[in-house]
Amino acid sequence: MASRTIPGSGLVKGLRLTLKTLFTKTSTVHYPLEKEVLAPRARGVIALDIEACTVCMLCARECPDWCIYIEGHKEMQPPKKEGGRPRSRATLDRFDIDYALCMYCGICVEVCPFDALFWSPEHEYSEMSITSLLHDMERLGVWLETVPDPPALES
Amino acid sequence: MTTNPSELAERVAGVVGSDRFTSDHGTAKVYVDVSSWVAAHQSLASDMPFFSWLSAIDWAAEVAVGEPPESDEFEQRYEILSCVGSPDGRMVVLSTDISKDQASIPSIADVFGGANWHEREAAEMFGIEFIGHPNLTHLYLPDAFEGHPLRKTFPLLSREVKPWPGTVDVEDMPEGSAGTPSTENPEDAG
Amino acid sequence: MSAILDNFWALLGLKVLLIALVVPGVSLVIIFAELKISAHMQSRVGPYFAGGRYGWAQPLADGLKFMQKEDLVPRDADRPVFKIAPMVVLAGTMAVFVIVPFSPSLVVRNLDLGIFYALAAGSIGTVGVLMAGWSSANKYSLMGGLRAAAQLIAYELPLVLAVVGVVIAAGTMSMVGIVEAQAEPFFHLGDTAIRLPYLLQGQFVGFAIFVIAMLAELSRTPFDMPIAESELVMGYLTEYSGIRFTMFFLGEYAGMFAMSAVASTLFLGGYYFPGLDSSTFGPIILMTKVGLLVFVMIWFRWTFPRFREDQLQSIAWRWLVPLSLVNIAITATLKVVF
Amino acid sequence: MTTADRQLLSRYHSEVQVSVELQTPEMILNLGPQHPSTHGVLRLVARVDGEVITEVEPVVGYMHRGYEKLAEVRTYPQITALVNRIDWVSGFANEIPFMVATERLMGIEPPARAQYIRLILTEMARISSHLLFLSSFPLELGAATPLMYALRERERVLDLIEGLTGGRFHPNFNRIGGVKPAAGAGSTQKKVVQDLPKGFLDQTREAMVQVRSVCDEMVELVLGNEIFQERTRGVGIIPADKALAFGVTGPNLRASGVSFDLRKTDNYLPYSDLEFSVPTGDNGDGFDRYSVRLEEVVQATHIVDQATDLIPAGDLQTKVPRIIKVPRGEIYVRAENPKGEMGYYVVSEGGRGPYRLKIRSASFSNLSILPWLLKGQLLPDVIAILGSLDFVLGDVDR
Repeated sequence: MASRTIPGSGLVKGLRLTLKTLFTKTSTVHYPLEKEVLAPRARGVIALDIEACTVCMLCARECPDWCIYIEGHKEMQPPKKEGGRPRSRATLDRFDIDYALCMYCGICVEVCPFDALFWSPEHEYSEMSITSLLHDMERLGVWLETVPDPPALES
Repeated sequence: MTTNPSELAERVAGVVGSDRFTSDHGTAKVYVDVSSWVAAHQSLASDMPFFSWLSAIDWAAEVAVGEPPESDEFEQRYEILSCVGSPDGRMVVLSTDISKDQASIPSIADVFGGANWHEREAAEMFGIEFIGHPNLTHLYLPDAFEGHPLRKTFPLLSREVKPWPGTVDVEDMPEGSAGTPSTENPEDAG
Repeated sequence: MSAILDNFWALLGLKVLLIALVVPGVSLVIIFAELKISAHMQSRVGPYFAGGRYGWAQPLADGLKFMQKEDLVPRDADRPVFKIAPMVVLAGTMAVFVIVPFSPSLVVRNLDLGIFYALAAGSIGTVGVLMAGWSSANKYSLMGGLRAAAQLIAYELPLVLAVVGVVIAAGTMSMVGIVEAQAEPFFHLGDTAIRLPYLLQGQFVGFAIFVIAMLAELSRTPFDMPIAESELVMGYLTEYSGIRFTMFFLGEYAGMFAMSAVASTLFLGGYYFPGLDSSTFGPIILMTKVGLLVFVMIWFRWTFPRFREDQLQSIAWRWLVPLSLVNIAITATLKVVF
Repeated sequence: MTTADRQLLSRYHSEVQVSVELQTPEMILNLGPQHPSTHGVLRLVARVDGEVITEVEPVVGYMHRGYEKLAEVRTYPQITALVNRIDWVSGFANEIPFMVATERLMGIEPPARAQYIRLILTEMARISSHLLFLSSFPLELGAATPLMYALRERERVLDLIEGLTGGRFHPNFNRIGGVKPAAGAGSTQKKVVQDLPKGFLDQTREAMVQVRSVCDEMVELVLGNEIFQERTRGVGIIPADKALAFGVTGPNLRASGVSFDLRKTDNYLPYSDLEFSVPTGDNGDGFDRYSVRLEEVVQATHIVDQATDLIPAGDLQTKVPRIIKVPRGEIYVRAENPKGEMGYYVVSEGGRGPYRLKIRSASFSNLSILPWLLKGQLLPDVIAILGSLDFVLGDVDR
């Protein structure tokens, strides 16, 4: 069952290809020195706009993994027009997303009726301990600056 | 090129010798009696040699998981489904019912080699006994696992252990604001 | 200084010390070459962090990392055999350097049975591999060891037979003698003497067989069944860690250096290059030829898949051995006729 | 000696050898669950005589996540986010049959543009899954270089998917009734339409040219290589009737000579508007499985080229109620997943989640043929056969 044909053409073609690649430029990005530019829609981390959130719990309800923890309370706001009666408004006490559980499906960003949640391509937030993957309100607010504006669309 | 489902269902019903068949939503389904389960598969094996899958449904009134069936005039049973087809695209689902207390059905593992694993999975998930199966041992679950997970009475423990995280101390949304109908999570509504 | 030079034992100690420094040094260079060349062949960059921009210190970093790793010995392993195995393999490889001539004078001991001794010393490694495979008390290692033993023995024969062709042509077995034989003019074109290495003096088949057998001896792809990562995890090396693993790892690359040095001496004219004075440029010439052969080995490794066990054996017994016998016959008749 | 005789011979080979040689006791060898070439957590308990496997028993279940039970406590939109994790190598292609099944139960039809975007993303998932196979199979046999070339071009396809949907493996771009219309439900987010980003179509055509060039490189480096042919010809032959009986589908079945491609027989996506050929092998060994998949990648690039020309304008999702309740009914829809036939039997009782969801995954059946296939094979061949079947353990264990 020795090799029937003289191992000629197939092997040589393979050798020629590897030699050719040896002298062509490499296609890899030297990660820590050069960083790749990510697509604007890339789903890296969820950013929270704290003012916009009205604690309606929709995102926490719709999340398949139950990884959004929300606590809020009602506050009396000064009336918009003077003489109007003070309006009660729900404000956030706690809005944590546990990125150890999150599967980046984006249902929470989808379902939020008040534009409070946005996607940002940031992805360098790995931690030493898994408990610190629970991002609290301030941390989610910090991500807000990194949200890029959406890409232009095909005609 | 593939015959439309209702014709297919009718023809298969004729071959198999049963009268009840449906083909709604494009899925040809033929109801077969338990006694002629293996015979039906044997008669179909020559024309439709492709064995696709075999599984079961647990029709139960009280459910520990999800919502119970809408209509309540249905008979509590296990429905065994097996799907066979042919390389030119024809496909039919054969269905039979077995009662819950003595849940056993002859195995078709020697008619279709592929049914071996499918039956082992259905056996361990529903507790159905397939008579004549070469080795009816656990396929997925560890040997020491008791209980049959896909039965409706088997609770999904992860949802019991961890309460829903959105603990609310804010009263419900006043109906007027922003008109956001609440898409309740199924358990809460239940 | 001259006291040291003419005292036999001191000279021998100096030469052994020289070998003990040069061989690992060159092996580290070969490891780095393999890392970089294989990377660029796969359009990636390879190591570039260790030691400044080009990652030249990567082999050193690996070596140090392995040395400070814990040196495990499996509980029910055959402890003494487990511990000695890497040393046997390394000794087998180092022993070959006794006869490799870097220049007419720069050779540890110019034995007149040179190549015969080298092949014998080279095959000690087989025993070491079998010891490693058996003593690791792990099924995969056992299979790796058995495969290695079968393969190394199967390819010992073509290796030796390929060399016989050269020995017949050169008339002597001493390595320096073989290089001198290749330095004589092969034929005359007008009045310029044409000196050719044996490769060009009709020993193509011999060289091809030697290279294939060499790859098999070092169990490098396409013959790396004993350390088939995808089947036997790491073959007979599975249970080794720490400094013992470094010995095996270094042994493999030192083996590449040794075998390609022997091959270039036999077939490519060793330290001789027409027109260059061999006593001064000898080592450089030899190292370039070794570099060429090492590049070919790296090139093969990163292009071919590996043979299956029985195909590997059938190639040895049904193709290489008969071919080398034919090669010997032809060389002998040509030698007698001309 | 034809390949069929060799397969037969190797079957007797194990019996003959046992009787001739001295009676060495058979060794039980555990391949896996941590083994470098079992594509995930599969354990083969093999009775080994020398290097010949006399009897093998695959142990599965390490990756069992209980998808069918999870589906019963979730709403339809939540299941769409879960379902592409079954066969995580071809993420997008898993969702298609579930989407089409739910839409047919609800009696709605996604707009043409959404169907075309789904078709393009499915074929891209097929290219990415097959490219991973084309590179990891030679790795099983010892050649490490094809891996780098194939994955280099696969990154182009994944970047395109990420540019359009935001995710590389799990795009989560499917919505019931079409494709994700807007970035969110809020007032400003609704205006961020999730249509094709600028330059997507040209970059796609460019990427397809690159993918075809890497396919030629694979032919040069792997298919033409005599050692590769030696290792895969006549190894792990699956005859057509055995394949059909065990429910083997997809490229594995087509390599055995049965040209059964769901894209031609079922109309779950507008494949009928495009023309492409279905490659089939002749004797169903490792070599044919490799060349069929290689040809399928080339066909997929042609499909994507035609789809990028024919894609109509239009909106991305039909009118769908905010809370999705599927009327009562049962349906079985299957699609040509890169690994084979992927089907969902959805039983709906009118609720917001399915009453029962049977997931028919391709690798489960492809793997059920192993005990028959591996009897009497050599150990290195077992690894070659496992590699050539191209299964993913998530698909097997659900």
